[in-house]
Amino acid sequence: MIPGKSIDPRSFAIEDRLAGVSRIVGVSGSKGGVGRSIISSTLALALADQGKRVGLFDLDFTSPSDHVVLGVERGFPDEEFGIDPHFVHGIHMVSVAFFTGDTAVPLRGDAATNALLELLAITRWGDLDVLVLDMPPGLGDTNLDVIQLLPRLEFLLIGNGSKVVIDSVRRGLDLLTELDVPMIGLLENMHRGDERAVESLALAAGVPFLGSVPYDRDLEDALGDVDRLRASAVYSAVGDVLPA
Amino acid sequence: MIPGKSIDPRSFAIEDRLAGVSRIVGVSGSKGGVGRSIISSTLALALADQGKRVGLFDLDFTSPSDHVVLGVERGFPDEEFGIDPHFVHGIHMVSVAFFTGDTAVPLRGDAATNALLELLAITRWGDLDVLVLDMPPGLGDTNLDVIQLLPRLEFLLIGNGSKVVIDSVRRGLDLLTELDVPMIGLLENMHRGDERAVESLALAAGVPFLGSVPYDRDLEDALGDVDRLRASAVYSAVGDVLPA
Amino acid sequence: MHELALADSVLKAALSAADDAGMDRIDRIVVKIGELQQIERELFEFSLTTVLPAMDDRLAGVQFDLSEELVRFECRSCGTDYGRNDAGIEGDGDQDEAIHFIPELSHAFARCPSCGSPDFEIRAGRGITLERIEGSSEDDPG
Amino acid sequence: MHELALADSVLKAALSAADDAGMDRIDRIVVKIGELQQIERELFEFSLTTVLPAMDDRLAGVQFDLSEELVRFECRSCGTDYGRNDAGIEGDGDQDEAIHFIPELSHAFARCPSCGSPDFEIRAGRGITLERIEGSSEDDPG
Ligand SMILES: Nc1ncnc2c1ncn2[C@@H]1O[C@H](COP(=O)(O)OP(=O)(O)O)[C@@H](O)[C@H]1O
Ligand SMILES: Nc1ncnc2c1ncn2[C@@H]1O[C@H](COP(=O)(O)OP(=O)(O)O)[C@@H](O)[C@H]1O
Ligand SMILES: [Mg+2]
Ligand SMILES: [Mg+2]
Ligand SMILES: [Mg+2]
Ligand SMILES: [Mg+2]
Ligand code: NI
Ligand code: NI
Ligand SMILES: [Zn+2]
Ligand SMILES: [Zn+2]
Repeated sequence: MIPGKSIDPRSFAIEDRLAGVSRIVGVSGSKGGVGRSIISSTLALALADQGKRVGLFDLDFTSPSDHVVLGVERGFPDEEFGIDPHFVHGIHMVSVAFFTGDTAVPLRGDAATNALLELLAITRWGDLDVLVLDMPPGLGDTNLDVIQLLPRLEFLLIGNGSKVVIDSVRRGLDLLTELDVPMIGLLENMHRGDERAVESLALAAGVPFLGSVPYDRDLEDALGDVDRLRASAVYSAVGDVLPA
Repeated sequence: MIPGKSIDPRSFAIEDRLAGVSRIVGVSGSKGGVGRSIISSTLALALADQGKRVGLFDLDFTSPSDHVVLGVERGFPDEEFGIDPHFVHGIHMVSVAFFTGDTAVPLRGDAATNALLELLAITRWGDLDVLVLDMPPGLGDTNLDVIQLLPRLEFLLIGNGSKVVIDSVRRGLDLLTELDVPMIGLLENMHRGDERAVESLALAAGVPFLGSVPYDRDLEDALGDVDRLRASAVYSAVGDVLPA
Repeated sequence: MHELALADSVLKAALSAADDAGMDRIDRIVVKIGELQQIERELFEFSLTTVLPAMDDRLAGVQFDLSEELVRFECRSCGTDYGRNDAGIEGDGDQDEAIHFIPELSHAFARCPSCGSPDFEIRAGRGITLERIEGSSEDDPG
Repeated sequence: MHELALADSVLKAALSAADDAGMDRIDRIVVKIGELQQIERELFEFSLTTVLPAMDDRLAGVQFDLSEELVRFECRSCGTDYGRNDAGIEGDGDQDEAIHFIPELSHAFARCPSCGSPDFEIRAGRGITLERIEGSSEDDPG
């Protein structure tokens, strides 16, 4: 070590903590509200129902949603040699909402980086087929952090056909392509009518188009209730989105 | 000044640069995709059409949208004793998209803070009745920065009836209330049917409920075209949202 | 008992630093423990000294030097410098516990005693840092 | 010519520092100019020395001491330390111009020469800083 310079030990533990995880999928897309949390949560649920060992890590620290989508009670995780994710509906899950309940968590980017490092260093994910990361919107600290800290991460980008979304997702996609970050592909959400803008964007950017999740006007009533989520059009659509 | 400690001069210019601005409105709400950019842009347009002197400042640096909503061509602002906002459709407008075109701008929070400070220090807003700030989602650097740097700022929060949105907006609202940040109120966007969750949230939090902007299925076709925006249901709804 | 995970990361970092320095044996590991996280020092020390050294031969005779560092919050809004006891964190309950796991969750609960802001920097005393290692290599003279 | 706005902020900061120090007259203002922003130094200097001092009597006899500081980018991904010329920014065009207005827009255009990352810290040479002022008050001895 450099004399006089102290070392943050946390990053040295990350590789080991994730050693049993076969695949890390970052559900991202730079525009807010495109459905990252809905897709992350239902994808995790669908994979668990298929018998896969699945983790779900909500990284949108200042606006976590997965616990709402899956109707998960808050409460501290068990602490034993580290922290154990909650095991709910067949999913191994971590969210800051488990620690803070209803309280708002204002976090500047450097604090979000620290929170991420801390959770990566202490969480015992165990053996998983897939760990799903629900990413925050934008191209800020947490998205840059996972690129830097998790070289095995593959991005699954979410978009929809709205002009403002296409404009934003194109920027993000260009950047990830330039950086050669592993990319599963681009998934359209809230598909309606014969909209093709997301498919065209994938084609133009040279990334796989993963299909379309329909706009589901009954989804809202299913939020918080996994049985109804399982009956939703979104659930049916995401089950085979992840290529092997 | 503290001997040996250098000073960042930018914040000393902010008050003067905004001296001619009567009112600063931050369009926020911690959940992504609730329509901050749509509301910010159409509100600015409606106010300009009413003869008000209006500024629009897109602070969602990593995912700017207002230029897409208003169909504004990119291009550098004029530089004279500072920079002059573009004057388009009657709106004085600044967006990083004017500087970067289609290129993605990955920015960590501290860099976003610096970009905000720089723009506040060099932009000559002139005399305005209202300056509308289109805020990024979350409770991160830029939302914390405007609270700190602009004591005159009033927040206008946007929400909708979805459970995940209500959960997120409630957290943000609680925090702003606790911090005693001036608050115009909570506006419902994408209102459908007889949904009342946003109104109830405002009531419970003790902040004014500013009414509902309807879900407008034709809005998408109007994006980028101000004449069609002016004919939209959103435009009609936002014109009188700002109490005098 | 998540202290074990923290101790484990300290030893991993120390072993990596030893690699960089070409050390074959680590004699001393100097660690600073930040007040904010309120780790259970006994558990942490027990993990460092008794449970974990078996993971690597180079740790066979290692000694630990642990010292504590007080929290220093600095308000970004009004500049006030304050400590953990002035931050209004509820002790012995959920707030303490949340901060124990993730010190940044102090932003949810701690407030500047002068102006009430949650917008502060944690200038010191956040968590665990590895300050220094001492050791030697086989071909060291003496 | 947005250099005038930058110069104006320097003088406002200097006057505020003079207030804090109880100075009635500022004799010397020391400013560091970061390379990244590529300000037009003549315009900036002209604004400081000729256009703006009229704004306040305390600036009547002020002298300026301007020095330049080179950019130092540090890659967060691979640790490489590099300068402006190695960052791949296109000169004399839109990229330069964007960075001139907002130095952070370098994150859109600059890349680490070793690993290609846009995730860097601007460690030095970003923009304008006020390093020091010297002055005196009426009731100063001598
Ligand atoms: N396929 C869909 N059909 C209908 N509503 C959807 C669909 N996907 C997402 N939504 C709704 O859109 C909103 C934003 O979704 P969310 O997952 O929170 O987005 P993000 O995490 O990207 O910000 C939520 O109200 C959610 O219920
Ligand atoms: N009232 C509305 N009716 C229909 N669509 C809307 C409405 N408000 C917003 N939208 C759409 O919702 C999406 C998100 O809006 P946007 O303003 O970009 O949200 P934010 O800025 O909060 O992230 C966009 O596709 C936009 O066109
Ligand atoms: Mg989300
Ligand atoms: Mg927006
Ligand atoms: Mg900080
Ligand atoms: Mg930085
Ligand atoms: Ni513990
Ligand atoms: Ni200029
Ligand atoms: Zn304070
Ligand atoms: Zn690099």
